Amino acid sequence: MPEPTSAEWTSADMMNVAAARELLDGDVCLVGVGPPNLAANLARRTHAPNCRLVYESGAIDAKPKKLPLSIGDDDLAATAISVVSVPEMFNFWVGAGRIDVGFLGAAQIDRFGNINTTVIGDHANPKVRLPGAGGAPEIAAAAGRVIVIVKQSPRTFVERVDFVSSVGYGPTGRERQAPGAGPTLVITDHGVLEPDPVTNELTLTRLHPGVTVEQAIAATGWPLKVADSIEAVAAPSERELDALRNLRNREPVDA
Amino acid sequence: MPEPTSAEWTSADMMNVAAARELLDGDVCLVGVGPPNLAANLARRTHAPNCRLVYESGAIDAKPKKLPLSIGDDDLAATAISVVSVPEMFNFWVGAGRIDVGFLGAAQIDRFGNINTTVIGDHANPKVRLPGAGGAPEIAAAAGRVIVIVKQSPRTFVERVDFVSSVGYGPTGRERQAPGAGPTLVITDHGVLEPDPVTNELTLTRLHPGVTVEQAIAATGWPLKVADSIEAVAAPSERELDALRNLRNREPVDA
Amino acid sequence: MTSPVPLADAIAEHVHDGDTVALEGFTHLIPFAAAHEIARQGRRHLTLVRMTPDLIYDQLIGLGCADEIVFSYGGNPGVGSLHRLRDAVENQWPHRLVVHEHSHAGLANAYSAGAARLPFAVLRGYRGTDLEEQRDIISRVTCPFTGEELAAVKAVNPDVSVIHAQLADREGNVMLWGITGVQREAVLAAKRAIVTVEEVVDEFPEHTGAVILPNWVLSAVSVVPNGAWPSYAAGYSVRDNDFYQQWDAISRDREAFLAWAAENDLKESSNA
Amino acid sequence: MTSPVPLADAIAEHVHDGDTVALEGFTHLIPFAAAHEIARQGRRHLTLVRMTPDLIYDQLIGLGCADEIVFSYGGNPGVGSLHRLRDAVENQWPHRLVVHEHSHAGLANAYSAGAARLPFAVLRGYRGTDLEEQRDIISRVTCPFTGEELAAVKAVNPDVSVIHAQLADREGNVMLWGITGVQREAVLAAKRAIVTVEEVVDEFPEHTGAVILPNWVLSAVSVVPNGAWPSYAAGYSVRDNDFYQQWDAISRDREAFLAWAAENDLKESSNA
Repeated sequence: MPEPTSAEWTSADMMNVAAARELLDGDVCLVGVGPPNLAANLARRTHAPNCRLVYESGAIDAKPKKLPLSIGDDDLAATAISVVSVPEMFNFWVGAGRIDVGFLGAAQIDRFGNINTTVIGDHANPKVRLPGAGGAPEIAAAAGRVIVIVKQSPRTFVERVDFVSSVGYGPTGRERQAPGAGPTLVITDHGVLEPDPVTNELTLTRLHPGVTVEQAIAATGWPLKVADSIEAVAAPSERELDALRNLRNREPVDA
Repeated sequence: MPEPTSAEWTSADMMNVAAARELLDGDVCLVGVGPPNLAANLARRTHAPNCRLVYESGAIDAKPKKLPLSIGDDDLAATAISVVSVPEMFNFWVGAGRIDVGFLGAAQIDRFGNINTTVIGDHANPKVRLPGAGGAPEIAAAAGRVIVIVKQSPRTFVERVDFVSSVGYGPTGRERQAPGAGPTLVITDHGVLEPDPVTNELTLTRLHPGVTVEQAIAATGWPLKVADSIEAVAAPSERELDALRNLRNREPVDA
Repeated sequence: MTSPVPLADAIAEHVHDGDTVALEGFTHLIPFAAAHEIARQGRRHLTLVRMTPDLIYDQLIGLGCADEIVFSYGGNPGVGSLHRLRDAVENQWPHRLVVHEHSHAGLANAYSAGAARLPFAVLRGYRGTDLEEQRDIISRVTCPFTGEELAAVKAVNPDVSVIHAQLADREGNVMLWGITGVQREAVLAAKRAIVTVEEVVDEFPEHTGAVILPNWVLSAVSVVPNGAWPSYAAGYSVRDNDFYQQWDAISRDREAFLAWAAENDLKESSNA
Repeated sequence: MTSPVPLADAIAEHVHDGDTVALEGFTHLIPFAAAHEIARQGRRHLTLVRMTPDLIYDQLIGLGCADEIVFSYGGNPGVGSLHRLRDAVENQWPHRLVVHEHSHAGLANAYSAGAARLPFAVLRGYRGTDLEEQRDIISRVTCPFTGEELAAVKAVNPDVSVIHAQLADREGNVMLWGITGVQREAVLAAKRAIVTVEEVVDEFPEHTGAVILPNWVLSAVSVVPNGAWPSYAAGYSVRDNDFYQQWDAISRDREAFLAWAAENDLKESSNA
């Protein structure tokens, strides 16, 4: 599988930058470990300085000076407006629909945005035991927008997930019953997929620089639906790449 | 209705002292406004200095220096080990059965310890609108011992309460389903009533000094059951009366 | 929401005739100034929600602002009756008042369910009481694991909740401490929230037991020093127990009450 | 409960073979020292409950202490897999591990229900997931007011909960602050509770967001400075991120893991 890159940036950089760009200034964003953490903090350091970071550990409006290495870093509690208990976080904040944007990862995702982070194989006797659901099922159910960040490959983008950890639009795309919007964007290292407005089938709508429709199709385990017009994603800017590098190097922002 | 008194103390003093004596050192006691507040603080200043006072306002292990005038006095929050929200108080502390002793008052009480603090007459169009249930239904349901403090009269001790605000042992004494013990003592200005171990009918078991069985029967709106042997309650001691007077005068205890 | 606004503006914008309004504060931090502003602006047909109606709702009920009340304990703490509440319920003065009645645990959990945007909450207690006859707000639910039957209360979601707090910071975040009652839940259960505060500070101090509400869950913050009188704000004022006593005489008599209202510029609302 | 006791005594008295044990702490204040003492004393057949098994349960599982696990996210935060957990589930090494699996919201609410001594809790989410196939712990309940169907989780009530906190006072009351996770609920849901603390003080300082647990809900307090390493105690230590990285290599290989256990005097339990 070809990895689109340039001299300046990798496909992983592009994925994180594309995710960061989706955050609007003022959004309340629930941040998980890994790429979401990078993307949300990147947004805060670039175009969305007033993006509000909420961590499921209980930190509300955290303003981490360095990229946190876990969702429970002391820096998060120390810089948050308020720190609440985990039950309160899930009941009064996530479940109540106060999150504008939730980020999710996936070990497997199907064409209707259903996500597996639990097991490959059978639940009782799995071939691969994955970390599990964590906060994802409730984020998937209740956030205003849900952005999935995941590298695209036929092993990950599967016809049918082994286990539904978080519900997208259900087995046939029509079973969604939760109050939140469901996965609104799937951002990969190839481009962006969005649910079809009618059928909810994930559809390729944007491509990262240097990636072809054929590569995206080849990286998908089902016959990928492609939008009539594909938007070309702008390459990461110098400012975005600088901020990303600083975050990865855990350089502190000026107070 | 004769009011048993002496030169030294009134029947109301005797009622408060008798209630205070029921608290054991170390008891966790949920304290409401009025006589319970007086009785619990009296116990703390006499024989039960380690009695733990919990107020439904959220104050846990409050050590008020003066008699609080409300259950939400600043002195309660300022001297408590911990102050919790009202939902937490009722869910994690009262409802969870962490209260050893709950005190209740009553506008009406029937022979099976069911309590009315809501209305005289019909609920929608009452003759007298009383304050309502407050924390009582859950205290009645969940406390290890429930002590009712109420002056005895035929108007209060009625065959059938107009409205069940808090359940004692149910309409016939056999309907109790809650995890707590139910009313274990009813302390009046005449003496003490206890539920019959078999039928749960409130039975006169103790008399305050100077009060006769006949007076207690006359002060009861149903044919009062009287125990075979009636215990004579000891008159208030000097120490008890001193402490009671100091509390009523809102004199602070030494720190 | 960032800069404080005058209380009159906050009430004018966010409290409307016919709204379900919760003014919360458990003995401590009762938002009296906001209630008086609601009365001055002549709001009518309100459904008032509050665990302890206290003097604050006795006043609004007497002034004719309320058509319905949702509550759990309607006494004057340590003093006796709320005479305006009683007069409304017993004698329909100044007009009929519909009563929806909970226990403390019931209403506290109804707010919590509202704050979680759940339609109901489960609790112990209530069972076998006549309060259960209010089937529209109190019901039963069976545990799917044990078969045990428990009480259920319908969530409360006010159109607007109003609280008083000690502090706001420059960004409009709010901090309260001491007895914090059910204020967090009342604010989070509401569509809109108004907070009056004692003062605005650059930096919040450390206070064990403090509740902090971020500015983005609030609609308006107004600076109203002593806005909780005759209740109190820990660290700023003490409870005016004498006024609670005096209220018994003021409220017992309709004429005395109306005279008090007129003296306090609250007449307009009652006769609007 | 008033005076602190040695940790070995606390574990010996309150943690028994076959117990359901919750060692809680969400990234912060993870009670590693207590877990190691449980292993040293050779406890077996435990049901381990914890939202994030983290290294602490990876170690106990690898040492063979656990027969069952109840959890909601089993990764090494920011690093990758918990290899001992995976080896137990995928390969039954050192023996079979039965998995009961929640989401964070589900397990947090299960503790809350346990703390309230309610048999279940209601929440949004879960619906339509395959997690619902675990019918013994996840079910549905219908709102008696609206007819809406919601998720229900069975309450969790550990035999013993263990947490690490910053402070105890002379009476054995306990204070923790920073990210306080689900510790209050875990302690209140348990039959018995053990707390290790950084130090004992005469008077608690003011800390916004602090949780205070009165001594009468605790079974034992033990003074164990740095008892949360390699996690951290805000104000006392920082997270040892390097060890979390190193654990990946240690835990990936059974021999390397056993060598680490032996070096840390944890071998006895695994081969008892």
